[in-house]
Amino acid sequence: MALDDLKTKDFAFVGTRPNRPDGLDKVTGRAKFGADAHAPGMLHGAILRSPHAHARILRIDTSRAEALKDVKAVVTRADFSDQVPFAPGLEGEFWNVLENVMAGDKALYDGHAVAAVAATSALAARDALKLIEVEYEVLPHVTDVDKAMQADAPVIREGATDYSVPEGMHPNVVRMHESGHGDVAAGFAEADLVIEDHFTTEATHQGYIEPHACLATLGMDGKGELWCCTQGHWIVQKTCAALLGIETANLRVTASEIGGGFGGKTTVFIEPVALALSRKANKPVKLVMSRSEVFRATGPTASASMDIKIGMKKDGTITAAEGIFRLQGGAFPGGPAEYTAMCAFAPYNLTNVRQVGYDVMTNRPKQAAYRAPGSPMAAFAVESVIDELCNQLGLDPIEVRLKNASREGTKASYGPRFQRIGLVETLEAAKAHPHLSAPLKPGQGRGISCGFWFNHGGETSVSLALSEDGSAQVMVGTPDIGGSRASMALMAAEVLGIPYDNIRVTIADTATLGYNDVSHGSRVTYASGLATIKAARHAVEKLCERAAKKWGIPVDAVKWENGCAVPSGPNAGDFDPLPLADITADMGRTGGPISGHFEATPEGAGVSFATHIVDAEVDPETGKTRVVRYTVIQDAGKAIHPTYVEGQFQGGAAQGIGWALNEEYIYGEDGRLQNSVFLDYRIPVASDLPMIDTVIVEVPNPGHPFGVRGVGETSICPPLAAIANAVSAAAGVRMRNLPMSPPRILSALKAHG
Amino acid sequence: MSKIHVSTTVNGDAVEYLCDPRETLLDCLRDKLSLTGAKEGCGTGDCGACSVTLDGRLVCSCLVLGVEAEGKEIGTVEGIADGDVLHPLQQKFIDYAALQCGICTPGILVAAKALLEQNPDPTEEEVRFWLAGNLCRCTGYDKIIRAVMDTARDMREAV
Amino acid sequence: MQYHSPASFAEASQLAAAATGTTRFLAGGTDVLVQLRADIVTPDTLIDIKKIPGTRDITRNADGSWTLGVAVSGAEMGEHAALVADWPGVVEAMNLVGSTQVQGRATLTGNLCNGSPAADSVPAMVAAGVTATVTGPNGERKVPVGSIPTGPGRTSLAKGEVVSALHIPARGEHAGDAYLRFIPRSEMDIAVVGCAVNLRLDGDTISEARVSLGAVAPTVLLVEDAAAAIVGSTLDDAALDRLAAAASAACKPINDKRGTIEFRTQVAGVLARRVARIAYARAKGEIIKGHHG
Amino acid sequence: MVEVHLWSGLRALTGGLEVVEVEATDTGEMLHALVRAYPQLQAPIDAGVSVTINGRVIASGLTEPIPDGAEVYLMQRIRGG
Repeated sequence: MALDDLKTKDFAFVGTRPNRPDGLDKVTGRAKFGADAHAPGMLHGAILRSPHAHARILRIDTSRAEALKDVKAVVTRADFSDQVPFAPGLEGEFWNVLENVMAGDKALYDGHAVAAVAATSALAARDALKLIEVEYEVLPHVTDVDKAMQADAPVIREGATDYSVPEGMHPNVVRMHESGHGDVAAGFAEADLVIEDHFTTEATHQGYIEPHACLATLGMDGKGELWCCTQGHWIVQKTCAALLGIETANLRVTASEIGGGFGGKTTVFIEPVALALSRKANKPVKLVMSRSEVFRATGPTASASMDIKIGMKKDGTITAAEGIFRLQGGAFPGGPAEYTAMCAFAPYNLTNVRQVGYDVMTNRPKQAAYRAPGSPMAAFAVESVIDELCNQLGLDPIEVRLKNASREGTKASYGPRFQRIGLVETLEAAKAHPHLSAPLKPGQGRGISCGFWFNHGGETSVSLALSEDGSAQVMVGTPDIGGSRASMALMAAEVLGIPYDNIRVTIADTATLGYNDVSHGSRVTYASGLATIKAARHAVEKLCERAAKKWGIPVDAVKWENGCAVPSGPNAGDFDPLPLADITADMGRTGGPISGHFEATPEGAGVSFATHIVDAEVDPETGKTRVVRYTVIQDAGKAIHPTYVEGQFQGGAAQGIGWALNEEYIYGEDGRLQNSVFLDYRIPVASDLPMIDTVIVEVPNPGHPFGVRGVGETSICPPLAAIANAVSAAAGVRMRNLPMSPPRILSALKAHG
Repeated sequence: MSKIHVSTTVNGDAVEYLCDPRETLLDCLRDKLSLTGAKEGCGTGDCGACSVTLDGRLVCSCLVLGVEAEGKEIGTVEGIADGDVLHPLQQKFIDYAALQCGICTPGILVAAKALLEQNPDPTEEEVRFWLAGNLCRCTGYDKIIRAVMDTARDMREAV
Repeated sequence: MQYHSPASFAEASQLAAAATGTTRFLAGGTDVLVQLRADIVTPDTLIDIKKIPGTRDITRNADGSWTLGVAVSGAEMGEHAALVADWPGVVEAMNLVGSTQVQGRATLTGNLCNGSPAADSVPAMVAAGVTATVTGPNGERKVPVGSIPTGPGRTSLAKGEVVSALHIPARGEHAGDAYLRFIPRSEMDIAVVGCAVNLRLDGDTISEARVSLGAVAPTVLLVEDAAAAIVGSTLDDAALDRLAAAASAACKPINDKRGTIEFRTQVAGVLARRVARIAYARAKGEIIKGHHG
Repeated sequence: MVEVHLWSGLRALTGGLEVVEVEATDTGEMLHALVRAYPQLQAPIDAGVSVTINGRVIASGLTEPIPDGAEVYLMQRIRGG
């Protein structure tokens, strides 16, 4: 078989479930996470944060803190580069990040960093913060997306609006997206029933258990070392270099083990601050966020206010769909309004569709990506309306979705035609699943929903080096968030034909491998996997060359099979298979070390769909909801390590349950965050959840050598809607606002009578 | 502010450290004894990532002061394995992929071990409620609960 | 911060009386350490009372009453079979505080002196008629636990005073208590509403009752109208309706991040019904295990 | 010639057109040609765009060939979380 063929069956390693290579480290406490690093002579940093939602910073006096013997450095915005240009929208993203990690002339949200200190102990650093005097002029604030768009709302920042926003809108509306096709008015006219409704979701945090942490060293020579927990250390390197005014190559960044990210660790928060402190103190500085800082000052997802209108014929055909999505992304441009809009109707084959998204600034922390950013809230609104249409027209929700489902060749709601996709297969699997026909108890309701995410490729570099004994080391640049070392080793083993245990996968630092995009966009198994396969194939080519040379036959007369070079056919000659280890044993004397490399930006990340089925139970006296059964069905393209694929499905569902039922950012009238601890930011605990069943559908992605589609993000797209549909069925009243907290459910029941 | 001298026992070994009275046992384990297996996820006793045993009792080490460890016996994740033999829970967590990022794993292992010592035959509900103070954001708990239940079964059968 | 671990309550009281600035007593530490860590309260003086003899003891007195040392943890209470048999409501209320880990440390006294209107154990203690010994510069006094918290984060304890023991009355015959709270998750939340009922039967008829509510007013409420609503009844539907109405009527809650006025008022009645049924069944001799959540 | 479908939000920058024709053989040439023809498209392109060619999403690549008659869409840049 030619090396570039798509392989979708007869795998030796892919699809098996070996133990992860880093398992021992992680069950013994040996794995080193962000806060586990230590350096001789290290100082401890701490950050002073604004108590105001919106305030002009009139004066910062650090002299009393600096006078303390234990304090070795104090930094403010003046200690960062002044060469980072401001630009509207997302064009000036470095400036946005700089402004976020250290306030300039205004504090823009409760928790916004205004100064930082480095001292000889963590306690001394915290004590020193209390001696920094900041004089604020408190300004009017706004934290609600709809209010932020009203004429009387305070302006967060003039000039942040980009080209896309029409004249006449409030300056807090900084970006706008509009797309679609057909004629929605004509479509609605054809419908037998049109439902138009309004939905809201609150901001939720990624909620990773590991707070941001780093250890930074930056010398007077402009050379630095940074250890941090991040989803992508090259973006950290690039951003920190820009913010500190040093050359990228002079900053070496090493990614620690990462204690969860879900999108929230795709940017920087404390890393540039630690570097600035280190540069000033000329000593290593460790900086670790408290949980409260994580909630107040790192990115939650956006909150949303949405209007949906869908028309349907009596036979279930959707005639037109329209959605207006207002996304609140904090005090900076970047709310994922365009993704919300583009994902909203993607599961359906629509003749007439229009979607508009607004990115709106408020006095809240800068939103960060969260697992399929923007898509879950869209699915909540759209799939709720489809559910209601099915209810009112007496139609089966699976059949209606199948009837309208996007397939290969369908013109997507966001424009282009789909390639091979697996939505129909997930719906058929749902239809056949025993969950769908299982009886419900009184007080219970069942909901289903589809969900969609694009997935991503991104810049990727992988190196693979063979050892004399025939083992292989693979260097990848995407931090392992959920077992990706195992997937990489499986794919390398598949190509090389050597045992899984003979392959060691390392997350390389920025100085030892070429650029890698962040572990985001569900791209790791897709893109780093593709690069690992191609790097291994590159090494195999060299192995075949050595065999050809040894046998004295042309290289194209050698093929690679089961870990051995073999003659490609009877005409090539009669030679015994030459195992990999026999070639590597004397590789130093037959042409030198053998390595394989691959660097590219793979552009074939297949989009992905899922269908979820949920049973929920509502206590009509208290409004308390319990999820009693949950099934995730999702297209993985090809599951490299099925257990970790299941894990992604289950994790996405669990986060969706939290978002749907209990999680929310709660702001007081004063604009301050009221629930910045896990006690009151209520993520699901073990006793809240049932087992989460999974069905892995495999519709190969033509853009990956083994057919892989990313799986990490799509799993959080259907839950909000599926749970809302189940709860609405159980309660007998349509729930339009998330979270569906007990007070909300009880008051909806009361209003319903 | 003067520091206080503390003598205590960690995973069976006698240790000493000097600490500020404001420092937690978690701070002392991590920063003074370099036992970084216990993690600080919240500092408020809500996440369980810092779980250790104190005289055999499961506690959050972020809610214990370093000075309170004087004369006590502390058990951490670093002490769970018996030499080069993993505790059955550790092995099962690897076998079942009962972890994704792994940050909550040390605390969950310490907590689950304490459960099985007290209740060798827990129901699923008992496991879930026992572990309700150990937050995991990656897994949805499914594989964790299965790993604990099946370890309990294996350990009962091995007796 | 000065750390002390006195050997007697008299010494503890002296230390506290002599201290300047903020003083805190350390028992389980599950509130004190959270406030310390979050820079909400950094005491100037921290007095660890766990080295005082007897603070970890659970004692059944000759008259059937109970004395609990102030450092007895929730877990230790839950493991004490005789205490659980006598006062399942008090124990289940304490066992709802926090996680398994928190149970390893948290104490009734700490839960009381933290002054939170939402403290789970306090309604159960108030319903049970628990009293506290308070040791101060002028010696000891005994007070009902309900008189100690005076509002969110505040207590009636004077400078130098420390709770040195808790006393639960003798259970007596044909009696039962229970506690339920409402939280949005199944665990780990602060009560949005809490309700305890302690009652005694004469045959099938309720002869004595105490009903208390948590998280619906600045302090835990002992609702006499609610008790009156069921005394003399067999806890029939009409009595339960009266109970629920009286419980709801007693609520003086606030809107906050954990619940609304409307929600708390309604759910107080719902819980009162449910709790009364459990207490009644227990008084009849049924064993009903503590509920989670 | 490549027919490029724009998202409707860009109509304001192309004099109302939602489909425009430019001369290009790959994605990079196409973006240059778009800006030459409609200078106001510089801003959205600088803010980040992806291109789809016959349904395949090119997140950022400038060197992807565009076959004759391909269906081409300009989209706002695809990222992830």
